[in-house]
Amino acid sequence: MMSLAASASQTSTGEAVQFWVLGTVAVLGALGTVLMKKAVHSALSLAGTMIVLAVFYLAQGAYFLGVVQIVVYTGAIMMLFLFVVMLVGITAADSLKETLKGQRWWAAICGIGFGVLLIAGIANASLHTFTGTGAANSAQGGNVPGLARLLFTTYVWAFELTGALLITAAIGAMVLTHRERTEERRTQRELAEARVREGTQVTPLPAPGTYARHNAVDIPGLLPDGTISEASVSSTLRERGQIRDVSRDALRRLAELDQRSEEWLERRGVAGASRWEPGRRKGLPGAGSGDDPADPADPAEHAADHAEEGAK
Amino acid sequence: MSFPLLTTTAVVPAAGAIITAAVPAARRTTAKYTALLFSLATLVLAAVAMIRFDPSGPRYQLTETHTWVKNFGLHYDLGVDGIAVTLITLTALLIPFVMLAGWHDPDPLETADNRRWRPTQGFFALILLVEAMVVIAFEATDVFLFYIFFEAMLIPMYFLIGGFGDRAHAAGEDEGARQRSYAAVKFLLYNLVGGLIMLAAVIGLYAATAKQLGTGTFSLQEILNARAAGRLHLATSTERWLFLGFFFAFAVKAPLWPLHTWLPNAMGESTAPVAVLITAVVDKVGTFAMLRYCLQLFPEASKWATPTILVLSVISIIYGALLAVGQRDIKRLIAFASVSHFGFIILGIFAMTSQGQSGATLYMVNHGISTAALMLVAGFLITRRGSRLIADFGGVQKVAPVLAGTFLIGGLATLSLPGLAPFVSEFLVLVGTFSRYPAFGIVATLGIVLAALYVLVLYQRTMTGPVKAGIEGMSDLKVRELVVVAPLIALLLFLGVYPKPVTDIVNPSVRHTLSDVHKTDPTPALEAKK
Amino acid sequence: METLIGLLVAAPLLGAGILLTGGRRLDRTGHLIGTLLALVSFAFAVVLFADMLGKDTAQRTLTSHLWTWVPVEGFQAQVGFQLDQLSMTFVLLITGVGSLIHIYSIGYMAHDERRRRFFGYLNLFLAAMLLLVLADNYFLLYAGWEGVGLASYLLIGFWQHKPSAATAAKKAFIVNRVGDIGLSIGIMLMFTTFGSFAFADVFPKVAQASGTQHATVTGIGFMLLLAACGKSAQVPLQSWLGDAMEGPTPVSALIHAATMVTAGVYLITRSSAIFNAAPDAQTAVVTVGAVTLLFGAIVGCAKDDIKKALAGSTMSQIGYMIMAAGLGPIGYVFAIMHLVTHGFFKAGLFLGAGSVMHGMNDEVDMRRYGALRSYMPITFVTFGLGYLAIIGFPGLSGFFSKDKIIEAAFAKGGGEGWILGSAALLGAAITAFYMTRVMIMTFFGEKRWQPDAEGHEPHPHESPATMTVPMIVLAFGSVFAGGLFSINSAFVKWLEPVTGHSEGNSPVSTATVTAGTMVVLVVGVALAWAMYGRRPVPAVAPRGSLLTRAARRDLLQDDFNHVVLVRGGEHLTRSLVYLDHSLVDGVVNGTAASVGGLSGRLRRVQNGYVRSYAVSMLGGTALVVAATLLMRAV
Amino acid sequence: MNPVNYLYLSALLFTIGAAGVLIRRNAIVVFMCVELMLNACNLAFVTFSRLHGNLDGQIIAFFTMVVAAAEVVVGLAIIVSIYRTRHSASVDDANLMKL
Repeated sequence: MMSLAASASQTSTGEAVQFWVLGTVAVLGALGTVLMKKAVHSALSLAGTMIVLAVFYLAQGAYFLGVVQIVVYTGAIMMLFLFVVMLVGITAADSLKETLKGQRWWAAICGIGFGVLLIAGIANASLHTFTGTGAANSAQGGNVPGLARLLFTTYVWAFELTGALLITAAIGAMVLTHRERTEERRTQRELAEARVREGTQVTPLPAPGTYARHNAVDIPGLLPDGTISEASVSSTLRERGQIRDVSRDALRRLAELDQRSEEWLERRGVAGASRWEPGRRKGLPGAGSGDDPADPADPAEHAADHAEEGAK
Repeated sequence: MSFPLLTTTAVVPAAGAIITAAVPAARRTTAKYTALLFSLATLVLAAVAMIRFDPSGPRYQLTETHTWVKNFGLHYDLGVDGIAVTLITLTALLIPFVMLAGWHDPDPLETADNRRWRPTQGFFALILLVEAMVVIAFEATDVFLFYIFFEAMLIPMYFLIGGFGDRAHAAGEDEGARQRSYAAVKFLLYNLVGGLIMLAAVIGLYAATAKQLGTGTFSLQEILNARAAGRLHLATSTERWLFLGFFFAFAVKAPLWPLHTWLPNAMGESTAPVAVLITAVVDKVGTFAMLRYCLQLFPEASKWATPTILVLSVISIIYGALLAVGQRDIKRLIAFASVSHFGFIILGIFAMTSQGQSGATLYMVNHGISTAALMLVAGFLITRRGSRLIADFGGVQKVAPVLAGTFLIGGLATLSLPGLAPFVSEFLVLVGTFSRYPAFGIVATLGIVLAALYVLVLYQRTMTGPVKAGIEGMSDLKVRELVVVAPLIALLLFLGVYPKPVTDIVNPSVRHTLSDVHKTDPTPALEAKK
Repeated sequence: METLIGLLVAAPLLGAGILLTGGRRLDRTGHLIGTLLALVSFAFAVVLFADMLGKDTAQRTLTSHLWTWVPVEGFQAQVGFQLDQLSMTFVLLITGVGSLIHIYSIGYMAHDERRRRFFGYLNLFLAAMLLLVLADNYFLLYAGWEGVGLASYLLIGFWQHKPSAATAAKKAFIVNRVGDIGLSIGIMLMFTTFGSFAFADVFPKVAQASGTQHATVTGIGFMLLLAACGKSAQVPLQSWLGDAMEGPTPVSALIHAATMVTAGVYLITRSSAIFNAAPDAQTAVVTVGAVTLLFGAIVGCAKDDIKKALAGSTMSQIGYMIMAAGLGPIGYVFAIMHLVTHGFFKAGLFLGAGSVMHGMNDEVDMRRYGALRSYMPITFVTFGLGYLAIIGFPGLSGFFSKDKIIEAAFAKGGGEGWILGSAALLGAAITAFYMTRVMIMTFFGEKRWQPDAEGHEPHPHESPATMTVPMIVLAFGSVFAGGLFSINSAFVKWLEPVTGHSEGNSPVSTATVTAGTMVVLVVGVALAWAMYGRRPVPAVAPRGSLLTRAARRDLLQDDFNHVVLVRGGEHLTRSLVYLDHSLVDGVVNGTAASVGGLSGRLRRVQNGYVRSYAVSMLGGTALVVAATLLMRAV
Repeated sequence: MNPVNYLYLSALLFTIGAAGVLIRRNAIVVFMCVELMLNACNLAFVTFSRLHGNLDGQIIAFFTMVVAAAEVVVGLAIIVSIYRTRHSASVDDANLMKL
């Protein structure tokens, strides 16, 4: 593989095998990139293809590029992609359903036509022999010195330009993603005054998680009348519908507790029964979460909790 | 290396344009005087060029040659023959008058909204820019250099027509703006299409030279030398196609029937000074280029196309005049009169006689001056009344006799009255045509009756008769306006009785052109025995 | 002496320049300057005349070359003058009568606020006319020719506030321009045939013409005739003359008597070499002349407007001259002689008419005159002498000149001679008739005066001296000029070197012709007396016969022009304007619209979706690749 | 095997990438497809380098990588900023270029 003839028409069998195996992988990766529904999967497929290509570079004597391909492309660029996918939202899967009229047909016609033409063009070119990179690589004592020589002599101007391009791109990316603060930052005092003026919540928001058996952040606190306080959970969770409303459950258990306390105390309270009757209350949001399956009822724990409460 | 007089003549107005444009918004009057100063400086330079031009010297004089893009055979080649130097002087001469006549034209645009684009500075800068481009188009002896400026002058003209149009529109401000933009776009499109076709021909010419000479060139001199030496010979069909490409562009610009329809719109919708700029200055590039490029580069094709062109130009003469008779709008009338006159010019060029071509060149000059006189006075008239419909006028001579008198003189020049300059040129064109193509000559002669008709009908309807409502308080010409008109009239009179200064410069160039197309004047049947 | 020729033209030109650019400050003195310069010009003319008389006949021609006007290869137009006996005659007539008319105008235009300008125009007219007759080549002649047209345009339309005047002026100019086409084509023909248009080059070469060049010479003749028709108001281009009476009366006198209308006669006489070599053209000339002399006479009989009646008379008299000029060497001299005598008596008649109008609140209708002889005696006498002269009363100017023309017409010989002679005789009879009619209706009979539009009763009075003196001078000319010219055939001898002269063989003797003219004269006068003298003239014109009605309308020529040329022209221009908009412009705009429509459809492709653009990019790339491959395959 | 096969592979990958650009709506995936196309080109360049026996092809491939890196940086930045304002990463939502 490393000692290629000056002019040959066949590569080694090993390379052939490698080509056919890895080539298949590369095509599959490419197809995966295009066809996977989730962006992350696409990215991973692409990374696979790129690694295969790196191997092919190495196989063809482009050692430096092979390494760079892995480091820069697979290592840096693909990671950048993954970061962006993460920023944009990993769950934002886009459907493969086509919305543009005729787009798919035209894409197919053009794509296939183009591919056929390309392949026909390559087939048409009579490339039966090849020189191989061996001599070129060894001329300067290796692939990297060879490239370096070219890069810093013939292509030095282009090289400098790409340097400029890179720095421009870096600055450009910063400019693009930087959010300009268009107004003076407001002081706490101003914020407080504005809040009072606008009549929004002045006092601290109610704390979540009064139902302390759970990770309390996603469970809204309950108001004295047993309804939930929307303001007590993060708006993000609210919008995602990830609030676990436990008010009904809480009321049920409170009623049970009352019941049990009365049984335990063996006395009847007239007022208590009517006071905690859920049926008479107006529509409670998240009515269904009362029978949350993710909330396994553990009588023992319940009992313990209520016991504590009752003790207070 | 002598002093680059020709470059300077073009650079001065260009620099003037920049400086005028840079004058601060509040100092409008400064901008005006700056522009006027630069146009006068250009006039001085043009006059120097005219004086330094030696009629008995070589064909192209004051030449400047620099290679521009070597690989494409592009040169910065300047040089003038008698025709070019005359037309440059005409241009430089008219521009100050155009500016003075349009002294207050951009003022109404100086509203708070328009302060940003500074109309006054823009107006005068654009005029200077047009001047610079026209001058360099006259000077260029490289086909591509000429082409660039031939096209580039459309841009400032577009803005002058569209941006500084005539406010005196009968149909109201909105309709006026619509018409204006229509006219400007029409002007641009017509000329661009012509220019594009010419570009194709220019490239074709380059390809032909590249093929036959090894290296392609755009230089007129090199092409002519190569042809004279027999190294370059265009195939008949190639030559004809290239000729048509060039001629089409020039015929649009000139304008020749049936490519004339942009002119009435453009002249009607723009202010009088801009209209003068169009017809007296910019359009002259078209007819000039026919003489310089069509005939010199493609002599055989020119002869081949002559019958058709003569027919078209005769149609232009008669058709333009008839339509002028039928117009209800003063400026459109003058525009159609110009169509008729351009017919004469083209007729003279393609009659291929020395009288015809000298006459045509002289005609360009005279038409420039006479139309300027008529149009500018018409502009003063229109500004006073706020309307350009003939029907809105009547009896002006009673209230403003000097205005009416100058208008009449302009009109008489337009109808080629002997004693005024256009007569000489028109007669030369007719004689030159007649001696080779009697039938065309006779038909064209009918144009002079029609010219009398449209001019006198216009004069009668606007100036004579009882004083119409809206005319009563009309003021006579002011000093500034007299300063514009009087020199033009004086010039018309002077060139009418003594055109020798111009013909002396033009004649040798015409002789060269005729020898290019291998034509000699027909000899009279009974030649004077000497 | 040569420089004096230039000064002759320059003096009135200078006057025109001063008066027209001088502005208001010259209002008070303008008329004096104008008159003075006309007189100066006349003085120069007299000096030159005296000088000429003192020379041998062979050396009388003076030439003066000033500068080259149009120096173009092959086409060398000179500004040069040639003063020979023919020009001299005209110069004297123009400056003499012109000066008198200037003087007359001082009084006539006294109350016109634009008098200065009027004198400027008059001076311009003189200058142009002098240029015309003094030019030594046709090109310069053409300049004068058109200059005269311009001056007449300005003068006829002098009262521009009257739409009729403006229209008449325009008509005069345009009809003249039609004639000018003839002159310009004539010049072009000369240029292409002879290579020159100078008299000195052309005339000798006409004789060398051979073969087809004869046709060219005939063509030149026809073209010059067309020019003459325009300027001299000959059929078919006569229609402007009647309308031209809208101008102030001195203008009518200047244009119709002395100068402008005679330019055609001058042109034909001057081009005698050409016409002599082109018999067909000559036939055309005499035909035009004969037709016009009858045409004008008939029109003159029917007009009630005194000036228009005189205009008809002018047309008719010019017809005589043109006819005479067309007769060739037997007629040239008499054409010019009649021209000169006509210049005197017709100017006198017009000035008399002006004087009458001046006294009658600018009334022109003869049916509202009558019995004026006692109110304006000088006018009556001078007008009467002019009248006698024009009808050819024995001993007066017209008698000598007109008789000669009639004689010459008979002398043409053959049937042609008889026809022309009879036409001329008939014309003489009609002349006697209509002039007597004018005379009777104006000065005899009872008063038929009516108040003018503003209710002012006319108070006829004799005109001031500035007006009467020129009339008296002209009356002297009317009476004696013809006689003076005929003594010892002085005029014939004077002009013969220029125009040539031959007596011709008249089939009728001189005495017979004279007797004949006397008879027709008496018949004409008697008829008029019978119709207008013996019974009162109705204040409103009777309907009259078909011929009368046609004659009142200039024998329907205007109607013909109106229907065919004006209406036709209007339709033509209107349809052309429409076509220009809809067809020529329409094609272009249609192209633009279809491009717009196409792009409207195409722009749906521009749906803003990047992917859709990407498809087209890929498609384009595929096409490029395909094309590349194809090119390689081929 | 002849190295030309690498070229076929390159063409195939390029076409797949192009098709991906055309049919995917997620801007990030579209971008990945563009990268795929660039990589396909690089493969072709490297193969050309081998066929011709000089290193210029590799140099070009190297430059491609640099440019691709720059492009990715800017492109992703654009995607992020578009996402911030429109809450969408779909290329079809950015269609303001429509006439």
